[in-house]
Amino acid sequence: METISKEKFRRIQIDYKESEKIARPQIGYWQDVWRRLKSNKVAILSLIILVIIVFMTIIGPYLSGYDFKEIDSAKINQRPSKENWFGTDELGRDIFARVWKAGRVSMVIGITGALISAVVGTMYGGFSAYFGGRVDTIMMRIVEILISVPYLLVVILISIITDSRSLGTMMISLTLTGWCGTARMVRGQMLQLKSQEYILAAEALGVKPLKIIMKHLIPNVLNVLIVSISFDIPGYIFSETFLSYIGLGIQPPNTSWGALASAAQRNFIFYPYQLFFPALMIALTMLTFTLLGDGLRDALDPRLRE
Amino acid sequence: MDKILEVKDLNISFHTYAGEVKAVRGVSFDLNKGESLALVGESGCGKTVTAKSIVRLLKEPPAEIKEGSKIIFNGKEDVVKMSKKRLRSFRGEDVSMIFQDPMTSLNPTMTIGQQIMEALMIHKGMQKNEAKKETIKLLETVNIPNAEERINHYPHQLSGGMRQRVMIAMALSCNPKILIADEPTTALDVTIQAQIMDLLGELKNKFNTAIILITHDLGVVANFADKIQVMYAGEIVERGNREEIFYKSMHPYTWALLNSVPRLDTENKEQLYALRGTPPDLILPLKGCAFSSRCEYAMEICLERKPVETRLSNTHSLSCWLQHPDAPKVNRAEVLRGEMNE
Amino acid sequence: MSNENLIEVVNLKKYFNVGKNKILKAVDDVSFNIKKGETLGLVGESGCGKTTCGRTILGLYAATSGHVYYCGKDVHAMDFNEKIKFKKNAQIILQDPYASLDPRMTIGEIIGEGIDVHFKLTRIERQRRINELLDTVGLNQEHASRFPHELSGGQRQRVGIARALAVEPQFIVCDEPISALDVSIQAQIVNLLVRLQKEIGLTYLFISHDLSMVKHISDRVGVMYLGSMVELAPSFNIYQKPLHPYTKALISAIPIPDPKIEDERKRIKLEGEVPSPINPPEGCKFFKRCVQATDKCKNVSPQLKEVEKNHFVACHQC
Amino acid sequence: MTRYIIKRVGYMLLTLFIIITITFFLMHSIPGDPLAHMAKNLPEQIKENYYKKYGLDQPVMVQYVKFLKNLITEGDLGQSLRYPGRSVTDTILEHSKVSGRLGAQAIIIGITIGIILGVVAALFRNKWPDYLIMFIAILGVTVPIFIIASILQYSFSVKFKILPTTGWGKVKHTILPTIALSFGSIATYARYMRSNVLEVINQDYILTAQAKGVSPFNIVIKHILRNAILPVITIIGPEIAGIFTGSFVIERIFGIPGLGSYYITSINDRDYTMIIGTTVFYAALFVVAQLITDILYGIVDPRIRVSEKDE
Repeated sequence: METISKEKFRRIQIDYKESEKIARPQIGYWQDVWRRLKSNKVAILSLIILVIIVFMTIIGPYLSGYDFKEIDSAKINQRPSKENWFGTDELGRDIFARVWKAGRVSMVIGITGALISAVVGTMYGGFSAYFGGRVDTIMMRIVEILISVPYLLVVILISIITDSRSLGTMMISLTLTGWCGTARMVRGQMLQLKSQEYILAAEALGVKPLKIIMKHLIPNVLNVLIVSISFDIPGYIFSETFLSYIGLGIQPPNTSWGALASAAQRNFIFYPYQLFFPALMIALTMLTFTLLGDGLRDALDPRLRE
Repeated sequence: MDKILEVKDLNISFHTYAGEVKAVRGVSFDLNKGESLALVGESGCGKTVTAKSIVRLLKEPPAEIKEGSKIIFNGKEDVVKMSKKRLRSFRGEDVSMIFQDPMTSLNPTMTIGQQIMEALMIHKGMQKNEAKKETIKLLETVNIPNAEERINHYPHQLSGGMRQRVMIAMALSCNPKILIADEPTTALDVTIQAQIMDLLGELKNKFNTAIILITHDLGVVANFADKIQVMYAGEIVERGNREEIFYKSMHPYTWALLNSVPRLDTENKEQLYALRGTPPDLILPLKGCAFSSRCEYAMEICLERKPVETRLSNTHSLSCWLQHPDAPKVNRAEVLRGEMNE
Repeated sequence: MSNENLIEVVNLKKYFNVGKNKILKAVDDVSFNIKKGETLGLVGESGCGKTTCGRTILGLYAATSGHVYYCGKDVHAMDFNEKIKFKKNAQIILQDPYASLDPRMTIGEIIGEGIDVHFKLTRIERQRRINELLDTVGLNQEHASRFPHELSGGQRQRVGIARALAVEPQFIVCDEPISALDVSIQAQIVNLLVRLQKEIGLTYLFISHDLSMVKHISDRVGVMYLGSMVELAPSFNIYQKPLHPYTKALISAIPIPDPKIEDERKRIKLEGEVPSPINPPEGCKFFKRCVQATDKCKNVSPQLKEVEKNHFVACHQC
Repeated sequence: MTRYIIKRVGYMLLTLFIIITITFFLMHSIPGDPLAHMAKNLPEQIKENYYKKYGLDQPVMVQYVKFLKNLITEGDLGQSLRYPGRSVTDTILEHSKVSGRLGAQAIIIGITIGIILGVVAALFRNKWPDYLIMFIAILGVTVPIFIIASILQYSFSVKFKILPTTGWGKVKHTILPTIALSFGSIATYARYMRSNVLEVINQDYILTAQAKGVSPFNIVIKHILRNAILPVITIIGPEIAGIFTGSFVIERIFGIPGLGSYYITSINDRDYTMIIGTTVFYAALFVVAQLITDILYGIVDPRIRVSEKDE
């Protein structure tokens, strides 16, 4: 053994609190979520594309210089060209302007629909879970019955009854039972949270019920809610597309991606480009929302936290 | 005695977003045939990682067994370099493992009979009928009543203690040379814990199986282990046979482990010898002795240089600067209560 | 320790309905009291009702029948304001250091939650108080801005203690505060609890399945089995001369970290496992596993009786 | 288990009753004359006869009771408003044979291929087969069915002329519609199965199986698949709803005389009796399918099956 100076063997005072220090960098919850989302390249790319699409639905209709309902019998069914970037339809309307105008409607349907579901579903599910017992049983039985009817069948039925021609009535038929899934999920999550020990600790401290809901329950439900919203948006766009295809959707002169696509589908064999652009937009929007939802789900999953 | 297992300079890291966590750092030890060895330490000290690496059950990546690590089985084969095919026959036939939570370690959709028979059919080439008979025999060996009926039961129909017995029966089904038990009683009640430990001891003698027992509770191994190794922050800090660890240990961390369990025969509410602080995060480079940040006897040298291993006997050794001739003497008897009456 | 009773539990019952005609008798007619400044230990295996008992005493669960008196006031009959006041005085420390802290709140927010309910402090005073509490439990100010998942198990449990201390309680139910921790950390927590008791004069109900720890920290120990109290005695007596066969078995099952003692020790082997507390049989609940059982045990449920000063046991054979 | 089934059947009947009632009253609450489109130019007398014939002159409650009575006793859903004399029940039964075949093909293909793809993707996690399968799956979930159908029709019928564009009767007629219809299901099952497998892989009992020395192939077959497939049964119900609605679109595009295309026609014709009948039929089918999958799950999963038996 080499010699070590005796000095080195003096007893020293250890500050135990030093060892309590946390070595890893401080990171907040949302920071951590953002870090993991950022590392998911697919999700980030989706987010960027989505932002571009949303931006285009806002300014797009004014870019080509044509109005979306401007009919020009001189140039019907033209291929994409310098004048008409995406070509024209059977009435000679500029498809570029129409695609973005339609996108605005589709986006509004998707986002409002998802938000309505989120709000109604959270309130319903939250109440059900909070009161528990018989109230919960009855409320959930109602949801079960609503869910046991195929969703689009309900939408069709309501659309026929409300004779949906406007955005408003259409929103009603789409969201009338659309919130049920969210309600179920929120209730499940709430019940799980309610049995958590930290809720018990808060109750033991005398924290008021409202504050427990606001400070403990809602923030902890938020992550599943965000994921469900990101999957609901494309879900509503999809349903609208379907409704338009069977003739119950938005009526002219207003239009949506679904309406554009279903009109173009009839002429698909002759003018495939007319279907191409709206179809591309629908697919791209759905795709990016779904991929972003996948990414968010992974980023928000507490089990995946290292 | 023949060495059944030699672990040499085992280094294992986990790659995480924040960097490389060196979970096991230079662990070496031997295990003889039919011997029982206890790995003792706090959670996160690397004892489970070490055990899993012996059966190569770590997920690689994120885990990485570093270059130069050797796990020699039966004097000839290196587990680290084993082919996938050999590894399969190695697991179950030569080495088997049981885990902490018997509920999650049994397949919920297979009867316990099917699960035990599976091992017998793979390694012993038994036919179904033969395997079934053997399974019943095994369940009787681990003291499960009505074994013939029980083999048709699913895990959720059994109590925790029963499930752990099933796990043990399964692990021993092919007479492995080594059984690794990872905290087998932590999830169980005290009276059940005693039953399971007794059973393990009995079976060890009956089958002449070497056992590696992993635990955080020194009390559990007092009448069980032949050899005990105390781990801290990915290293073995002290090793010795049962008597040496319980009566002659010299490492302050071992003292802390021994003293932190209250004895039934001592005065009430007297201060327990408790470790203060928290173990170091292994993501950081460690300078000096890993335990120095919590050690009551820390010296300047402890913060600067890693202690070298000192041998006290053929079986007893430790890594601590207190063993250096220049270090101030610490009276073990004074530190450890209960030593006075010796 | 004074002679004044802080907590009196009288014939407490807590049943849960778990399906048709299935009643889980978690706490089945339990009576005891806790003196000011005393620690009462409650031991038993999983499913014996000790946790439910602790939570019912705090009024977190509504009692099926029976009474819990805190300073002479019935906890289950308090009005809203009295209840808030009671909650300031009676706190709980929970078992699972992972599930008992809200993952979305910082340590500072967690500790501050109780302060906000019961005290009106300025922002600076509040911060000072949080730092003081962190210091009391051996953590740094730096931890206040951290999230629970960044802390180790022992550190989290100390946060749980700080949270309970924040409202300056007199009485704390320690609900298995150490079972999820490593042995070396358990001692840390127990020492902290003992120190706090000495400094502040706290009263504890200490619940655990670990008889050695319970015996160490408690003045008196109650042993529970399937919802009933089978033995209640000063902790020294429980170890020195346990009377109930279950207590005996429990003590003999505790591993002792001393090979010489362990090798010579004879274990009382307890056959089988704790039966389900759903629709328990008439008579002594320990009947099926007891070596001394007689016909009387099968039919008549034994009552807790004082066989020696302060030593109570519920067994026909003692 | 038997008690459980009886209870579930009871709930199912209650649900059906509620659906029938709501559908009936909703359809009858539509403002305007249900016969407007056909009775516009008819003389008053004939018009009144029509009303009598359909019972429309009576109060809604009476119509409802009569409707229920006919449905329960004879399975009669009334007559078409648009095509007088045509029985709704017969029409549904006739057309549902075609839709049934198409739907069954699509479900079987969807489940089998979806599960296989999902397992493959999970086992090759983060390698190219995973990326490829998940890319296809995500297209299946995100591209509207009529676009997929159009593309299939365009490429296989118009461009390469391998398969007929429209029509019904031969096996070759069913190929494209089945693929189009099952595309969404394949995608859903593949995604669901993949996440199930990944979840099961991380369970402790897989570690036990590895420690036992079970070969990777057998781990997949005996331990992973069984546990991962079980929950798939629960999404078969909702998927059937997707197949229904998908068939509305697919049958129109490929000119298949199924119930789906007939339903859309009735909607466009506002043939109310036909709409009520078909909706009730679809709802009943769906509710029964859900019941069957629920019971099936109870039978397959020992955790549910055995604990029920114990009581």
